[in-house]
Amino acid sequence: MLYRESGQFVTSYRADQRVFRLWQERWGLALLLAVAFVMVPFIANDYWFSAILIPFLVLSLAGLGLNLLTGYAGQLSLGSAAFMAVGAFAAYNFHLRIEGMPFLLSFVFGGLAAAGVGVIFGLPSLRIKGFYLLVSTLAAQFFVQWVLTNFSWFSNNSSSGVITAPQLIIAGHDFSTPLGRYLLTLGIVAALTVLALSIVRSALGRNWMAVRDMDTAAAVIGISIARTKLVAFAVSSFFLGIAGSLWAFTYLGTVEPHGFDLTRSFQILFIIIIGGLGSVLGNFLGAAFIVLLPILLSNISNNLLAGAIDPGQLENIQKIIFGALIIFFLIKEPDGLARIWQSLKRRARVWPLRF
Amino acid sequence: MSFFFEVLLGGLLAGVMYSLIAIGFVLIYKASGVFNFAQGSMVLFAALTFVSLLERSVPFWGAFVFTLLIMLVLAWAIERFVLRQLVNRPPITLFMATLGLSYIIEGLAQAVWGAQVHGLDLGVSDEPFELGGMLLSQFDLFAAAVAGTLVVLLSLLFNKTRTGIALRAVADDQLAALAVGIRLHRLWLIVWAVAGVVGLVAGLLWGARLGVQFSLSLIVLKALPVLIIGGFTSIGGAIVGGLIIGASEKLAEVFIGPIIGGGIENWFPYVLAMLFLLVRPAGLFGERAIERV
Amino acid sequence: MHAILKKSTQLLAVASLGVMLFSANASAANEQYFPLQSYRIGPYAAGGTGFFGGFIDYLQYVNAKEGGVNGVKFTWSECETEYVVEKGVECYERLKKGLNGAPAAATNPLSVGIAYATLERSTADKLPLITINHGRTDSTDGSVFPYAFPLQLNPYSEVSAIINYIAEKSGGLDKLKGKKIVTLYHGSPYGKETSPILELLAKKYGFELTLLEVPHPGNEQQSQWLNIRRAKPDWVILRGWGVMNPVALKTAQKTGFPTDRIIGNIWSNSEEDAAPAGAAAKGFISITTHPSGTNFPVLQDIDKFVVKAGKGNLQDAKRFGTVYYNLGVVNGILNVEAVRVAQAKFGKRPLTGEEVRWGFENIRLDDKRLKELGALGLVQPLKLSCADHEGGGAVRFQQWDGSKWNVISDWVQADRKLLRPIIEESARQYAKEKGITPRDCGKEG
Amino acid sequence: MSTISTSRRMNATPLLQLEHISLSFKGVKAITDISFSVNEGEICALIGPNGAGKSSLLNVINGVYQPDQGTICYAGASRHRMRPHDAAVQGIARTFQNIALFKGMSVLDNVLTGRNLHQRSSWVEQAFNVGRAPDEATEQRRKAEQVIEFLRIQPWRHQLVGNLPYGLQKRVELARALAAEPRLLLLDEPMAGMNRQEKDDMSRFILDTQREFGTTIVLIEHDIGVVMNLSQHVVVLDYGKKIGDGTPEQVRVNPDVIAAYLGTTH
Repeated sequence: MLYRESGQFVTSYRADQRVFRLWQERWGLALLLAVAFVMVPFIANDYWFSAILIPFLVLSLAGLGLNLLTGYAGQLSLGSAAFMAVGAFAAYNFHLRIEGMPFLLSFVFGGLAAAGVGVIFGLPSLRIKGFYLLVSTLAAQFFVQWVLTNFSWFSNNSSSGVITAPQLIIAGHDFSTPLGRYLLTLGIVAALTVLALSIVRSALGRNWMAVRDMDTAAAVIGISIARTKLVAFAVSSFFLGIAGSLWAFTYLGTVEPHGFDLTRSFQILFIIIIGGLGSVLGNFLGAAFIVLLPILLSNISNNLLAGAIDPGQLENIQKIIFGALIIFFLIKEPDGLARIWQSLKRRARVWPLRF
Repeated sequence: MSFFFEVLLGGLLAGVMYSLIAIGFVLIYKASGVFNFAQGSMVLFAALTFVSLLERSVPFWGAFVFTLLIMLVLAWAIERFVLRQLVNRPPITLFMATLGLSYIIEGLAQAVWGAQVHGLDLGVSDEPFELGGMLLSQFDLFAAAVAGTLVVLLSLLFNKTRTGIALRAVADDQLAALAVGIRLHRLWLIVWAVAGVVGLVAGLLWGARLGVQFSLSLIVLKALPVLIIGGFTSIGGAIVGGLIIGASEKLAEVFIGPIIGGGIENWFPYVLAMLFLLVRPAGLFGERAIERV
Repeated sequence: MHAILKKSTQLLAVASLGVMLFSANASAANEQYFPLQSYRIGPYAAGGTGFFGGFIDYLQYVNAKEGGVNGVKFTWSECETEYVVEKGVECYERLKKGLNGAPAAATNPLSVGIAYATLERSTADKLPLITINHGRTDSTDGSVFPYAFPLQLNPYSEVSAIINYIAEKSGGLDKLKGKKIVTLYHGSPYGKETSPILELLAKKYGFELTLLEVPHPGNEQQSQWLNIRRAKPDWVILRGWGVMNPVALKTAQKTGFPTDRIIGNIWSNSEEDAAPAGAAAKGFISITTHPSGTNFPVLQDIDKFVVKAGKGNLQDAKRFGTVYYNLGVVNGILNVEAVRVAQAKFGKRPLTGEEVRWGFENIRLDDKRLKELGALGLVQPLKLSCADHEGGGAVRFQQWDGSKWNVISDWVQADRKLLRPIIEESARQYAKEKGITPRDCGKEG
Repeated sequence: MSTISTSRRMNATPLLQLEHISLSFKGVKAITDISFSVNEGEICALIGPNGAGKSSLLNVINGVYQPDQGTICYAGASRHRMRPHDAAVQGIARTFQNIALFKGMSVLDNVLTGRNLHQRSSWVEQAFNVGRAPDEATEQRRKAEQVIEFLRIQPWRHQLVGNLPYGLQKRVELARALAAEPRLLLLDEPMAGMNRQEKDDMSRFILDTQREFGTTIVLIEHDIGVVMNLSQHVVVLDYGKKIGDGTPEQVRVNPDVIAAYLGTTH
């Protein structure tokens, strides 16, 4: 009975509405943050920071962004990477062109720019639904990439169109080591995750879900469908924009518009399908899955099978596995890994009993 | 002026090829309500299989028939292991499933046949000839003729045969169609198989133009705006939509492109489709559904 | 949130098990390691399989014939990048530490994007980053980019050499005046990179330049070629990549533009670029830093020691001696030569990346040395230094006869004097942005 | 018939008046020239055979459908069409024939969405849970709990609505509508598919609502017994036309209504 609720009474609505209601949850969170901020830096090495933990965190955040739009507000999008690109290039330009712009603030402005672009491409959602909306988001995907490639102003006229991260100095501290970049990413992602949790539990989050579940009924209740959808596009794109900045600045240190192509949008969509639509936690599970599976497969092949499978073939196999998993999850567990986690937690509540 | 017509004509001929891809979508959408993103991968898979067989000195028709058989098997597997498991799920779920499907097919195609670029020669020359001051491509005319024939055949199939009538019944109301004894699973199989055949023909024509390689699967992205403009349920719409997209994107690239930086072909069809959507949300030939509450 | 912890620690545990399994092997003493960020699938697989095939075969050959360099054998392992930047970074981070105790000599990603993303990491890790025939142009300036090597030919030299060739064909640089040249480029940073230099040359020599973009991936080019037909240029420079090349040739034929007036750049010059276009490619000209074919002693030896022994890396044996394969061999020759040069200074043992870097900067390939290597005519004479990480800047021109490439010119030099100030300015800018103090190349040996 | 309406209308002010409403789908007439009025505070039942146009009429009243002709006069203002959002702002709430709950949300969240129009905080405040948002959230929660208690659905508060039995879902839908504190409540077959006991409960809730909050209620119901007990005013539709309008007693003896219900001639 590790996960016992008994004995924990809430005496006010405010206490009941807290994001983490049980002490297990609050302590779990504190422990998790302690591990992530204090313990991981001691045990992980550069490879773990640069190749696994940072992309994991950034992709989780991107998944979170898309999940707010698709999983919570019910608007399907294939343009996530475009909004990431806007965030990254906008943050780059804000930092470059405005003297003395603090680093973190340029991230926020990058996110806001992405939110603005998100709203523009979300406008058609007021008239069209379902996969018709794919057209608008795909238009965003191709148009944004074209603009960023064609107008070299956005990449500060760099002949190659590639932008490189400025030095990561925040309040006099240099964050450019792998550990520093990890901590910076972790801090931002953790803060935004808390924000996301707060949003989905607020009236705003309820409105999104109402529009997702049945838009006619939502309209009849007096929810402004248009505004709700546009706010969803804005908030989602804001998260994606920040994720894009992190991708460019703390993960790769450089990015070209092509780095945010359609494949990236698909990748983020897969994260939320595998992780679970309409779940905050799911994005982390999905991202962990998508980052770790390829690495695991190639390690297994290199070491256990002594490289018997050629690496190209391995990539094909991985593609097939991803595709099959997508279909498997859609058929068997539409709520994704998050749901599997929930049922594990339910078991923990009654453990060692079965019911 | 003759240059304008030359561009227009080239665009229309390219548009016929877009229509061919879009028709595969329409068939599947009508029968099972699935927006099949894997159509592009099916084109790639068919063309790759065909050309690989050809390179292993299988004769042309032998390779054609064998590829057809493989596409049938693929259709069967999709019906059995994907569609049947997802009956009554929202269209978005089905769409995402076809995304997964496209990954599987692409992975499979490259795992079996490798990733090289293959040339494909259908024996039709691509030497241009001149007509009234305009250059015309023989191959494009040939491709348009093949596509046109295929469209006529499909229209006959779906207007005159029992299968066609059943298909229309299913498109209209799946439950009612089940109630009058239409075997849905068989129908799905037929439709996916036909879509596979259309995919093979499209793959051969596109492959002969561009070489058979990975990016063939990307033409699916051109078909989407075509469908939006033509409507998801109309074969005629797919043809008209294809022509509109083909002609307008070429005209835009040639005449507007140089002014604003060029290379606008990737997004122009989408913007055009969006404008259409704002005016006619169900496409030119689609029907708008009444919402019942 | 604590849910994430549990789940991810589980996953981490499983993954680290995988990592531990292979790092537990006993360390091998006398080996030099090459981490290979290869790509064998995806849209650009044709380039990857050929290049890495040639590279690996050359390393195998050196091991088989000479037992490595001074007894230090080469070892390598592959990591598939699919030409995707973040996969390349993951591979870099995974492989940079060496293999079983054998230190890494240099990385060779053959991808502009991956090269950019690992540029700073390479500098921090002191591991040479080899971008043969491509890469960041300003990394030619080794004083600012100590660990990046755009060997043989950087993008600026590339276009300069092409213009020089056109001038040669027209009867001199002064004859360029009034000529019409169209550049058809891939809609990507790579494609656009040389546009400013082309514009500069157009102004300098007075030819009329039109730049036309083909959107990625380039499988639809009708409108561009119709524009070309209307402009009636004297030459078309094709800056293609992947599928864009055969489609360009096919569409050129369809719109009636003569193929022998199209000059392909360094990534439009392989068999895989021309052959899929079939008859439409006949007459197509392209530049190359190395001829294709097997008529070089070193390739004969590879055939004898590696391919005939059944150890050839190519899946399709017919691709032996093709452009990409030979580029891999050339790349192998240069990497191995750098190790050899460095061993002469630092001792006959496995070297660190920093030591290999010194080796690269002191490569001296003259005709005599090239003859010893069996690569005379395959590799251009090359002299690298602290300040000059490119070294060559010369290309030859080849023409496709419908089934293979035939070299049709001698080495044509780029106007490197003209380009050098632009490169230095760009490097200086970079140094300023990044807070780098350039090395003083006068003091380096 | 007109005399009946006028006599009934003598002692009260109408909250809602429909005048000459017509509606058609793709040329098929669903509603033809219907006029009637509903007084403040009364329970008005719409009855009639299936396909008589009852649900369509509700949809016209709160703006889901746009009528071809006619005006809707509500709370003193008359307009050609309502919009769903305006209707809600004006205090019109409703339930649906085929339950239109938000299936992916809990009972409590569903009820809270009903409070949506009573939010004053901006979405930014809500997102960051700052400013007016936290106090407001507590306040909305208190109000929602009142409704939940009122309709006795406390035990299922945290369950997903999609998993609840049909009768309970109907009750949650009513709770969501009540949470809006509506002036006019439109109920589309609130008791369809219920057993006797459940119907009695539901009738009691509806009556309590009217008494306690003074809400005006328009409901569609097939069970004539329930209708006669519950309502003060009955409007009878058949084939999109109004065939009866008055108190239950008056409608009961109306020959047109009897004919329609007994299936004889019109």
